[in-house]
Amino acid sequence: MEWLTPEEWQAVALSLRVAFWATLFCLPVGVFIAYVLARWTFPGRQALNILVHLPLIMPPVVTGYLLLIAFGTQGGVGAFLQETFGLTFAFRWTGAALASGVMAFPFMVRATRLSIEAVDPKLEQAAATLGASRAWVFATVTLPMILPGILAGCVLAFAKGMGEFGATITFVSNIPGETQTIPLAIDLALETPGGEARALRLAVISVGIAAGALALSEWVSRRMAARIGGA
Amino acid sequence: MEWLTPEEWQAVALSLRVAFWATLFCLPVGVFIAYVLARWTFPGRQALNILVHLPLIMPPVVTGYLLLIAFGTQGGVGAFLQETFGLTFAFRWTGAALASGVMAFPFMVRATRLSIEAVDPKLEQAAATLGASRAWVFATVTLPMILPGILAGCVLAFAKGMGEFGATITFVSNIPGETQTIPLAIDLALETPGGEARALRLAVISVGIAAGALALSEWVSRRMAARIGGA
Amino acid sequence: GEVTVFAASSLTDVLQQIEPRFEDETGHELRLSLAGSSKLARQIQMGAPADVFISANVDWMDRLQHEGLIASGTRRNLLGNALVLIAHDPATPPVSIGPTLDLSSLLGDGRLAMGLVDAVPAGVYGKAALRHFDLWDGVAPKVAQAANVRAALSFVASGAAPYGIVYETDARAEDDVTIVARFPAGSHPRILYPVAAMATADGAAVTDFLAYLDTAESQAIFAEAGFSRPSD
Amino acid sequence: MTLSCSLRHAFQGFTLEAQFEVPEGLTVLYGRSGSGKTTIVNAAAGLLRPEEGRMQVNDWLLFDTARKAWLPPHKRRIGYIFQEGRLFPHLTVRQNLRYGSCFAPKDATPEPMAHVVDMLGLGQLLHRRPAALSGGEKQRVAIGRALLAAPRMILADEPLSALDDARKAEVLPYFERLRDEVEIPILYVTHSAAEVARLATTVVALEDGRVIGQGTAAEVLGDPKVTPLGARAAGAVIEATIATHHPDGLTELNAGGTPLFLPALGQAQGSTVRVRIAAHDVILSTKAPAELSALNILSGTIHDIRSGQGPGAMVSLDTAAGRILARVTRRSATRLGLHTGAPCHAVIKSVALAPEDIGG
Amino acid sequence: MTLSCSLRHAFQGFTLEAQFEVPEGLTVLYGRSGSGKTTIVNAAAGLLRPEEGRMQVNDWLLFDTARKAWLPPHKRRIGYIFQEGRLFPHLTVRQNLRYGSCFAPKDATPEPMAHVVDMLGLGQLLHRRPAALSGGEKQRVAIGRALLAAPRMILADEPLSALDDARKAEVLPYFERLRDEVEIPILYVTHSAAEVARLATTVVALEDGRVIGQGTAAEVLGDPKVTPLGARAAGAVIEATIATHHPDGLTELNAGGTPLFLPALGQAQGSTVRVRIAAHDVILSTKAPAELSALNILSGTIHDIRSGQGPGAMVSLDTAAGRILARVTRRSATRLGLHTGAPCHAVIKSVALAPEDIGG
Ligand SMILES: Nc1ncnc2c1ncn2[C@@H]1O[C@H](COP(=O)(O)OP(=O)(O)OP(=O)(O)O)[C@@H](O)[C@H]1O
Ligand SMILES: Nc1ncnc2c1ncn2[C@@H]1O[C@H](COP(=O)(O)OP(=O)(O)OP(=O)(O)O)[C@@H](O)[C@H]1O
Ligand code: MOO
Ligand SMILES: [Mg+2]
Ligand SMILES: [Mg+2]
Repeated sequence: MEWLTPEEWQAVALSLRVAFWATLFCLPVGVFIAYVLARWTFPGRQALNILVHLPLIMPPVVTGYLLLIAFGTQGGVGAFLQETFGLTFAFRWTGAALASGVMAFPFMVRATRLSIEAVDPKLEQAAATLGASRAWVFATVTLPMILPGILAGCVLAFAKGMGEFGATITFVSNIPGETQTIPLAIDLALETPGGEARALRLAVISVGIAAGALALSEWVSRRMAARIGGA
Repeated sequence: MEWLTPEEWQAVALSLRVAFWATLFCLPVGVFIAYVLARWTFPGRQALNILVHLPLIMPPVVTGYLLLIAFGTQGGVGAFLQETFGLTFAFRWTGAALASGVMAFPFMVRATRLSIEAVDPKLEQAAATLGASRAWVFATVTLPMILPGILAGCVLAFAKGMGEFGATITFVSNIPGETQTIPLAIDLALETPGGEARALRLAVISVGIAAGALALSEWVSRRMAARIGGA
Repeated sequence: GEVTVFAASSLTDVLQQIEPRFEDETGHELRLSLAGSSKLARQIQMGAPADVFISANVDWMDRLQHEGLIASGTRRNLLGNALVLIAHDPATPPVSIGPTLDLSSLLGDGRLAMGLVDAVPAGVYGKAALRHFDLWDGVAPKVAQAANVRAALSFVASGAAPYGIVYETDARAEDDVTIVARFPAGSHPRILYPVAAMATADGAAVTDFLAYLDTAESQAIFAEAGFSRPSD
Repeated sequence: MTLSCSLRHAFQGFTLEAQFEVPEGLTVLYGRSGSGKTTIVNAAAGLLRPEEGRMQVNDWLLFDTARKAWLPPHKRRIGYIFQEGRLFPHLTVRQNLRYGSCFAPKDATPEPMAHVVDMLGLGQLLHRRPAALSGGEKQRVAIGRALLAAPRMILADEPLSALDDARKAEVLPYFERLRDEVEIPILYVTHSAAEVARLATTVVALEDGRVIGQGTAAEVLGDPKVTPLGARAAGAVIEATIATHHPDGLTELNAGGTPLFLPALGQAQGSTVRVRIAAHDVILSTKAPAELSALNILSGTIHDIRSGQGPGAMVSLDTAAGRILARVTRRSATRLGLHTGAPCHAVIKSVALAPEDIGG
Repeated sequence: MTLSCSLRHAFQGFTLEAQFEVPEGLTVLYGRSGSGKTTIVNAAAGLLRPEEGRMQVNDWLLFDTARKAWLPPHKRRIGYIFQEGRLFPHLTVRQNLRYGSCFAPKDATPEPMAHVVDMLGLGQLLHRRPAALSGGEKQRVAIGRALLAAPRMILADEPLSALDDARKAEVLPYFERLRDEVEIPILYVTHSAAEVARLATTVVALEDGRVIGQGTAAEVLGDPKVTPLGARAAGAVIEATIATHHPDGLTELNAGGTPLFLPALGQAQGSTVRVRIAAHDVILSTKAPAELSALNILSGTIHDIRSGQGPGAMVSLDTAAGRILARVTRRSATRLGLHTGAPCHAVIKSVALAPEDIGG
């Protein structure tokens, strides 16, 4: 017996791609929004904060529907992106990545924001007196110091990217080879009487990949801590 | 027209209860595990770390099934808890809280852990020289300093508790008045032709509650920061 | 008394209409737990407190019966349904389904929305019907498989997919889709919704409920929604 | 050049209300703990936005709340040596030192790195991170970081407090050079009278958020009334020119015609130096003393005698070298019959003029 | 009581290899920046686990790597005044001060809070949090926190460096009292010779991680060879008893039969005090001088004259009060014809014995 069917291997490869891009999408936007939430005060700050948490508060299916409406080929944003950049999300793996990214977004923002709030403003002030503008202070002081938090956010985003189901299937459906990530394949197996063994195999692979990413992140973050802690 | 049916009000009340207990369940366990992961080294640390992230990596349905197997009346843990403590989770609101709690657990742990890692060990050392044992150091120095992180974790847990769908419906089914939380009610509304308006109303209520919790947490955490920052 | 009914989510609408009438008439309390048939079946396997199970899928009911979980003699086929091809664009002309139908070029770049073709009953039936006319292989790469029929319906309703295959009942309930064809009954296995009482269930409420499903009132509601009576 | 500053800012339980205008050079802020020194320095750096006030160096306006003018900190080009270090923990010592020069304008001429590293003894530490440094090492890096930023103004908040005497002696001349050659304004906070005497062009004495005295080092340290400093700090600061470098290691100064002998100084013959003579290091004699190991004797007449509550008296003596302060006991003053206008001799040991008290 | 310590620990680029055994009282660790003082103190506190070593106070073993014994920090009951404050930012000043006493055993007798608050001038600050304190205020709270923990041992790492002179003068006697009355061992790090002279029972001089000298304050400061301290630190420490408190504010001491006059001291008549006479504060005279404002003159014979490379010479003089050091110029030594065995008079201004230099 083959361990996994070729279709299932496709799902594994796709999940990796989706989780990777979801994380990559979250990263810059998430860090920026986290910075804005942590350090700026402006009207609408609280609204932005709620917006960020929305994918967590809403059932994933709702998030999926909203994405479908906004980013479907008929949707305003979707049509615009398609026309201007040739970017299609509907029923494409890119859409799966988008859905995972959106679902992972709150974690990315929270982890980063917590780290930003833990940075001693006195160090940022010191950098400012030495001539660094706000952007430079961020790039040379804040950013290096919040790397552990960003890394934690990435791990959460990647893990979520490996596990996201509800929003993905609602937004881009389950198309083998295109949008059928591991969670969708697992779901399919579970919907079928007797599919438990296949579901288990897929789950084990998924956990294995995520465990690898986790171990890597732990290692990197310990190294960073050791460097700052004095060596 | 009534804004919501009595059954839907039940769902709102139930969601609040579920989110509250899910958060409360996450809180002590999450803080403890976060501390262990941040400060101890022991064989199996990495395994524990993976275990904590599992609900994120696995599709919610899988988590729901695993809970069903473990905590169902037939399941080993479930039977044990029922016999010894009279605690039933299967198909009860307590199970919905458990499912939400488990799904929210990774966020609680991560947020807390990030905060713990940001605490200057020099302060903990200072407390130790003044006679505080490890537990006292934690209670009097570490804990007060990580409150913002714990609060962030609670907010994430509460939001997730308001939004959890997949694991809940898989574990405790969708029983009005007992396990039908807002997300399940929304899902049901979406399954019903013409149910969109009802789904929207429920979603608005859910977001409103979560927004309230968010605003409260922001206020509390700003106050804490202001107190430490000098006033 | 009280009766807890686990029912496939595609029955949400009709069962919610029956609920208050049944309660008024009999004085029993009805609790409806609506979710996907597979989820419900697994929960029943794990000891869920269901009295009655209405499945959208014969396989799962077979499974429960095999495991001795249903009360013997209570199983019967409650409802039947038909499969239709729907389109988003109201101006879409009707098509006739047959081996010559060029579904692929009808779709163009678009997708054909169906339930999971190996798991969700509507998807399984749809795939069988397309196979029957030898259309499946041509169209398979263009199928978007939704988590359930409702999701397939909303793909078409929202315009994300131009065509879809759903139950007639779903298509009728949704204003934003147009039925462009009906699959002949012989092109796929019969679409049946079996019902049974659980082995653990007892009490008058359960029998009353099973009986109530056969009343003219209930049958009218089913018919109104587009369900057919299974001729068994 | 002048630095003018006027500030009002209230914390809970503390109000700063300071106003001063000082000429170019190094201005020492002097006062007890909690008197508002760091608060003023923070306003100069732009880290504290005072409720009211304005600060200006020549025509370079730092801020003016009345005109809503506010130069953000990173545009002020300031070398701030913080009271608590504030090194960047993620950067090595070398990266910390270089941090400011990245942002300095192209045409700035920062100090040569090697020179600063050498003076501060950081050569061995360049690849380390702050967590692996001792307290004094951190402070030295903080000094280096500020100096290497090619600043237009230096703010130094107790920069030498964690340094040992030998290192202090190496760093002090550097601040003198900045003051005299580079001519950037320096605001300097210290508790040490020796540093005040040696470095200060102007001293601003603070108490409880208010300026209680201002003047040259000589005026403030020589004024027995202005002693937020404690009696130990009182003393005269006189100017002298270098007359001869003697082969036995002594340098002879000419202070208004009177010779003064000091351990060899580095400055060239003919150059002017400032010498601090602490009041408590002066012994008075009514007869010209002989057979004493002290080489320096200044003769003059008593200008004034002030007695405090304690057993001491502060005698000021006008000599050819300038006014000298002597702190003696009332008992001695009585015994010797000292009175205003009486002739008197001040005995000063040459070696009592410690290195930190002689400025170039 | 003895404190014995033997340590070996290597950092990258720095190795500590220190061994010393000191009697009860206050031990000063003295040495340049980076010489390993804080490292030793951290080992005593249990915050650094040295590669090898052992530390013991009488029969109270802190650690012994050979026997794998290690008392965790919280069981050591130590009052550690950190070089960098380390106040708890989330607690008010009052809560910071009280922190240690929560964990002290029931039978411990901590200092009365009011007394410490008073001495450190913290009364106004009790409700504030550390972020709202000035640098010196933070340091004072850190001192108070350690003292109020009812410790069995005190570790003080440059505790007075950010304090002004007046405050130092208030805090120093407190450490003396701890040393003499409370009798807990104290490890004290400082760069200040005045603090060494005043407080030290024993001085351990460090250089580059190694002990280069050990002895009483008198021995180490009086030994011109051991001067990690610089020449300015040399001086004699002599013992004297209080003879009379005069009404004019002077206290007369009896130093081996010779009277010495100092500004009023607080100690009771008959009690013994230690007086530091810095070598550079002593003037030598070959004739008994008269008509001088200096009240204190000690007569004796020259024991030794050492010349260094500089223009100075260190003369030691045996007097009835003990051995006195005088730093004079070689020129003066020649002019006065000083030689070993010659009779000589040491002139010391009473007020030159500054408050910090007199210990009880
Ligand atoms: N974690 C570390 N890694 C590497 N080197 C270190 C570390 N901690 C301290 N050192 C080095 O050990 C030496 C001794 O440090 P220590 O803190 O004991 O000095 P110190 O005598 O207290 O100096 P200071 O008076 O400046 O506080 C210094 O050269 C320092 O650079
Ligand atoms: N954020 C704040 N909130 C309330 N009071 C403050 C705050 N910052 C400083 N203070 C108070 O203002 C006064 C002046 O503080 P500042 O830091 O300027 O003193 P300083 O002269 O630098 O003292 P030191 O020599 O101890 O460093 C102090 O009494 C301090 O307690
Ligand atoms: O309601 Mo179903 O069982 O998912 O078609
Ligand atoms: Mg200050
Ligand atoms: Mg140190």
